[in-house]
Amino acid sequence: MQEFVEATSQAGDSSHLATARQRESQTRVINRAKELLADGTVARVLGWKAGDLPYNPEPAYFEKEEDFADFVYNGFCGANLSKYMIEASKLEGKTLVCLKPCDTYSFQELMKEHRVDRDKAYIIGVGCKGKLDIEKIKAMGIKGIKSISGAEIEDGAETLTIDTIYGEKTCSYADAMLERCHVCKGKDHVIFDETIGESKETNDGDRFTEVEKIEAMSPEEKFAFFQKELSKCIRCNACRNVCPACSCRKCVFDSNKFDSEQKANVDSFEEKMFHIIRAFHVAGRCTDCGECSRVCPQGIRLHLFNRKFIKDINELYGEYQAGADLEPRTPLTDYNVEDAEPGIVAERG
Amino acid sequence: MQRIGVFVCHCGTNIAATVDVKKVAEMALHEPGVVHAEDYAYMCSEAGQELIHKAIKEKHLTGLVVCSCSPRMHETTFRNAAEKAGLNPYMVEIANIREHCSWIHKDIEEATEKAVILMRAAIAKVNLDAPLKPGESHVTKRALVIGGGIAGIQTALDIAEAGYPVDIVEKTPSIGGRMSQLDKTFPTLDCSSCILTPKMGEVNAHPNINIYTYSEVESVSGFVGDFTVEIRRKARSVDMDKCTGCGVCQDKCPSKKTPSEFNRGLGTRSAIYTPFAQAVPNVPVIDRDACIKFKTGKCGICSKVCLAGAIDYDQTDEIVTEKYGAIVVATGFDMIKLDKYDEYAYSQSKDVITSLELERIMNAAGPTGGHLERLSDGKAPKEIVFIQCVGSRCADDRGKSYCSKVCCMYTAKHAMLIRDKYPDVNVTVFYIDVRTPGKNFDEFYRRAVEEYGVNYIKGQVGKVIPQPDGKLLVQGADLLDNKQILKEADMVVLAAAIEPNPDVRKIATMLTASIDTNNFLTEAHAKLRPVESPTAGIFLSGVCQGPKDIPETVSQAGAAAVKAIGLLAKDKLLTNPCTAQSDELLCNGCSQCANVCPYGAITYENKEVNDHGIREIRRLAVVNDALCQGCGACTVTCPSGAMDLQGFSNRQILAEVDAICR
Amino acid sequence: MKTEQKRAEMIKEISGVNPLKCMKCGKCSASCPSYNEMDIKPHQFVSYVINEDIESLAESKSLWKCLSCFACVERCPRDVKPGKLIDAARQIVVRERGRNYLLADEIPELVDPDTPQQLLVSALRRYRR
Amino acid sequence: MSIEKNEEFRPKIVAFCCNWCSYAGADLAGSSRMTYSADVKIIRVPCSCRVNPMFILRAFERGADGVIMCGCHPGDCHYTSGNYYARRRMTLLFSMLDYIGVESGRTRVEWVSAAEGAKFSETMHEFVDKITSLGKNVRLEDLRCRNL
Amino acid sequence: MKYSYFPGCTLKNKAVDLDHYARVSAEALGFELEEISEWQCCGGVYPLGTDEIATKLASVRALNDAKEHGQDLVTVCSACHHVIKRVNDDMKNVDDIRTRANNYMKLDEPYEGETTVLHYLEVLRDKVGFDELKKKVTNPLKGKKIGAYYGCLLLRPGKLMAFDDPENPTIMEDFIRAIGAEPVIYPYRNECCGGYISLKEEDMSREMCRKIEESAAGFGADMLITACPLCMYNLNKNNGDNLPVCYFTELLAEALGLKEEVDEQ
Repeated sequence: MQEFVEATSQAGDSSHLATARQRESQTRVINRAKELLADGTVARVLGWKAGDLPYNPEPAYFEKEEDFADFVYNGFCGANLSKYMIEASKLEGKTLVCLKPCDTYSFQELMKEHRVDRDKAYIIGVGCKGKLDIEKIKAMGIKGIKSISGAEIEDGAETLTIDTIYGEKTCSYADAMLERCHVCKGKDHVIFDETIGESKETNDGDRFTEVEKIEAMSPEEKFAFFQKELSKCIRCNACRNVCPACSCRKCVFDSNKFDSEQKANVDSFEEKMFHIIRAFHVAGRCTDCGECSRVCPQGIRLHLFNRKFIKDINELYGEYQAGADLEPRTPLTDYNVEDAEPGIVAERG
Repeated sequence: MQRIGVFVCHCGTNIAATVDVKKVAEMALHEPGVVHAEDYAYMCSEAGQELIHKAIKEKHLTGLVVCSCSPRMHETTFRNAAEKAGLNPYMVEIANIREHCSWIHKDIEEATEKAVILMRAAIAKVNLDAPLKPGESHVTKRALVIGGGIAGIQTALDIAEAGYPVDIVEKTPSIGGRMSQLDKTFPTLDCSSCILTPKMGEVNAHPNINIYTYSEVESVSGFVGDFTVEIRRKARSVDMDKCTGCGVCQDKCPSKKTPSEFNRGLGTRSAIYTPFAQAVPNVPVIDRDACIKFKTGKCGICSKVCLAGAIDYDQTDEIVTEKYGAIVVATGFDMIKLDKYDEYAYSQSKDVITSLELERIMNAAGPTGGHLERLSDGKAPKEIVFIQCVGSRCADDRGKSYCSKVCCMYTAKHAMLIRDKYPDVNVTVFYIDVRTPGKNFDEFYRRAVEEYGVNYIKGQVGKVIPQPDGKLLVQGADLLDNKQILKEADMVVLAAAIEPNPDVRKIATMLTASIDTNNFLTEAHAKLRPVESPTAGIFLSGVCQGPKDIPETVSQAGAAAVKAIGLLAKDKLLTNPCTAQSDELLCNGCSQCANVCPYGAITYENKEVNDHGIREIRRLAVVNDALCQGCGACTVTCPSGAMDLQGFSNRQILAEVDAICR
Repeated sequence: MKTEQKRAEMIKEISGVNPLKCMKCGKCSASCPSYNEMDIKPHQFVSYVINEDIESLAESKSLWKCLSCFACVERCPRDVKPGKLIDAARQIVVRERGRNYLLADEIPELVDPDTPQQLLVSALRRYRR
Repeated sequence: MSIEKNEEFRPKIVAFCCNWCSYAGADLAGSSRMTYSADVKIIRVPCSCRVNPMFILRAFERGADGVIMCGCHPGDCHYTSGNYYARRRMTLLFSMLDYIGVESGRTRVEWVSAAEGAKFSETMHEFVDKITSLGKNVRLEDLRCRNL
Repeated sequence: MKYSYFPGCTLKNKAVDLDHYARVSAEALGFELEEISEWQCCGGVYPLGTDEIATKLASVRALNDAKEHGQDLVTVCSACHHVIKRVNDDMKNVDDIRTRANNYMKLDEPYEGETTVLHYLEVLRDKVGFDELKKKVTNPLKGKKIGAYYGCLLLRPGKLMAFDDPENPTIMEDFIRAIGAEPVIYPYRNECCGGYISLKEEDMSREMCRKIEESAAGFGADMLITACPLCMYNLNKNNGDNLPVCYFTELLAEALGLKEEVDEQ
């Protein structure tokens, strides 16, 4: 019981609105992590630590007990930690990694590609009730945020209470959720050593609605739409760096293998080429984790490319979810004698 | 930087008439890396190759571009020429300015412009070429012959005699093929089965030959020297080891109404049957579609009368898997269907027959016991008309564009045999040309005219008009007399065109062997490599390659055997060096490439790498050069571009794209 | 270009036939129901065109004896279709003034009360400009 | 009515042909003297599965107006299955290009066997006509690549 | 089912009965022939010349009219059928003819061979079905031995007409069976009767008719049927009463029990 009290008091210092009840899940993760570190099962813990603002926690390693003072797990912990396991797999000893249900798909896909070592991972499947998009909150006109409550994992509340320099504001949790959580793959982890915390069904949309809308446009409209989206691209490579499927040691766009090494794009073609090729390279491997769109500083809806491929794959070659299993073949490394001919693209119009 | 020589071939006027070759050579000198350019009438000739040799030596060339015919034609020639001059043969690229340019364009300016662009693409590629060395692969010392006619029999015997094991796969229940259906053979008139049967016996007895009759090739994988073939042995319903070939089952079989394939449907056979008396193996099969036991469950007479207990109704198809170093295709031919030629009334009168049907009628073992008679009423014919070129030499899609080659001679044979045996029968032959190139062939035809009084009329037949009294009125032209002729006949014999066995398309697909518009297998070179398919390790024997008679077929069968023996005699083969190669520093070890490799040529190893000072053990793709065939499927699967194809590298193809779009 | 050469070219153009494809098998003459009425036989039409002797064709009876029954067209194995050449030659003759094979004055005496319109229409089209 | 053709515009067309079927088919078209437009330039690849989407995008970037890929008929691949993979890749790539607003007529896959010289020439006729009617590719070309 | 109908000159004048038979039979068989307004004569002969445009325009007009009505175009006369089908093929496949004909026609939308051209017999075979026809026959023509006379225009050129096997056709024999009679197959059924030249070369065409009739009679025919008014006229004229020649529509109407109705009109 001693540990519990201690943890509560620590947390209480950082946020006066939180209660021990609401922190139960985060505390359990911390306690279990400390336990496993202590008994030598794992050499380090991969989780999230609080950032300089109440809504920007970032991925971090925790190796010593005192490190856990900054450990957080709340609605803003959207970052998919599975990709960090590529590097963690090379380190001595096991790494404890906290994965949300959707992150486990990415981890399993990486396992399939021999990029992560299952034996080097201790997976705690953490519960999730949907992750939050600070941009959405800001878009509601909520500025000058001091602290946010209701974002904690165990909180049943449907609303967020935000303390701002202009006073207290509220908004519905669902309205502040990341787009990807509205089309959540499900609340079950596909791979884990143990799970902590409950997950919530947040799926209330169809992930292909937007794709279909674009498909219905005329070529001119389509072109204009993507021209507008992609002209915002600054080639910061954030999408590539965060993507668990984009795990090449060296990206083709950085090597001379295709004479394609480019640092900055000079005109509209290159953004298209970069994003089309990137989407093509991850086609059949992309789990639709949505990290690319989440991290894009320019707010480009990059998942529209990936989802187009996913939609085509589902329609042409049968329903497929990357990372759902360990079958080695993906839709693009497989075929069926009866597959549609490429002419179908023109036929569908 | 490479030092590139560009050689522009005139190909006589084939290229030079449409492409300004001088200008192409001149333009070459403006391209990066090009230090030498010249044009010549025939680059592939001895003199042309000498020019190349000289230029390599004098100008210290490191790469060559030959602007000429298709690389499928002379790439090897020029690579060998380069090698002789000390250049790595893979430093040669061909710009195809004949098949892809001069032969398809008419405007000189346009064709020249295109030739220059094709040349630029080749130069761009050579600039990125690297010397390559072929690897080695092993040879399975066993041959497969597909088809058990005279072509397959001869090929198998010759290979077996050289000491290599051979398997023959034959679709029908017996080997023998078309030749076993023939009565006599030209130009010597000896009996077909008298010369074929001993060979069939020899095949049967040969310790190196194994025959799979009533069997079909199911699948082929692998490559030259190392093919893996699945053979479906169809359920014979008769145990081959137990059967003594006594024939009682066939006599007693109550189902006797199936049209005999061997007699071209002119007679019938029993449900359990051997196609003909001298069949090899002399073991019957049960035609399950005709067998009462299989259709109704009742009967079983054959089983009751078989003293050897060989009948086995429960037999199922069996798949045999075998490895071969060489495969010889000898799938032969059939006659074309005549349903598009009903002006000759083939479907309207029983007395209009094909030449092959006449062979069966003339044969003592045939449906009429060798008596020449009308199939409609059994009467002896007095007037017989032969019509040549039925479906051969046709420009429209009713028939075949080629000359079937054997018809002139067998018709002369038929005419002579009939006149010899039935001197009171008049024989008329309507012909377009009589083609008799062959030893003693024209003499043979002249004998038919001079000694046997066969009436040859130059002109085609327009229509065969069946008369109410059963006679046939033949309306034809006599072009030399400039008359239209109406001739009454009792029998009309059509020299129907021959065509490759329809199954050959399926087989060619399995073998990935090329096939032409007429379904004849394509040879690697029409003149210089006539018994080899362009696909390595596949050889051609008999009519599957083009129309030919028995002597020619036997010659080609021997030639195909020699080529196969030459392959089997090698212990190692040099492999195509244009294989995939993985860049260790870029490889993610993700296994995507191994998923798509059709040859299982990619494996993974944990290897230590030094990545810019960082030493670590990585899981890396390793390509087995002996297994890799160079398709490139892996290269596209690899997102990082680690996997690349030598000789067709990413950068080379991009350079070609750039040169073309420039 | 000489007149005969021009006329031969014209026949080839109108008919769309390449006479060089002929292999002289005689199937057209063997099929022709009007063969015996013709002075230049169907298979000979081809060589007249090749040899650019169009005047002989123009003068020949055969032009008017051809039934346009297409038997030669149907059966020609070489895609030469002499019927088309004959028709083209007839066209040339009809187009050249004064060579109408059927005169308007003739018609009444050729016609009986049952003659179908079709016969008159087709005759006019075949024989006159 | 589209009787009049734009005589000025000569499209740049890149054709990727597999060595075993389509390249041989193009050879056959040549040896049979079947004409097609000189605007088509062929790049020989061992198999249709060697064609990387990068090549196609690069061609467009460098000013190609149309790209066609030819391979052995499904089931006839010299390497047994290469064209099946190519078929999926090209289907998805073309669908993506269509999705971002590049006319689907600018890309095409045609299976041409070594015996189909006539089909090769007809296909090229059709494709050149199609590209000519679509006009210059302005949507993907990188203007810096153009020779001015 | 409604079809555009091109009656043709002869069936509109000298042989109106044949047209009436066709129409009442169609009605009984459940389809309707809607006559094209202001159709013009097809000319009776297909203008073989590739440079002849004006003579093809009447056919193009009819074809375009059918296209505008969204209907297939049906003819009863084999000459009209032949001419219109071949012109249609030109419009579909010959660029030069299509372009020039369209330039003449000045239509809102160019005609490019979209219409399907059917002979009445094809409607019976492919749309109604001979089995269906057989069921509707009320007055089967039992015991009649009928020779089908095809002539040339229906069948040739075989590839273009795509009507039946040009050397061994079966459609009219199947028709004869469907109306309850017995077909007689004889080799001259697809030989020309010389109809086109009967105006100027009477002797020739008489001789050709003689051969046809001898052949048919030799194989036991009591009568002939044709699908071409010119063949019918020519055969009847040269044959006297030995072997009556009928139009197929007449027998069809008779077998459907409608002949008297038409004859009374």
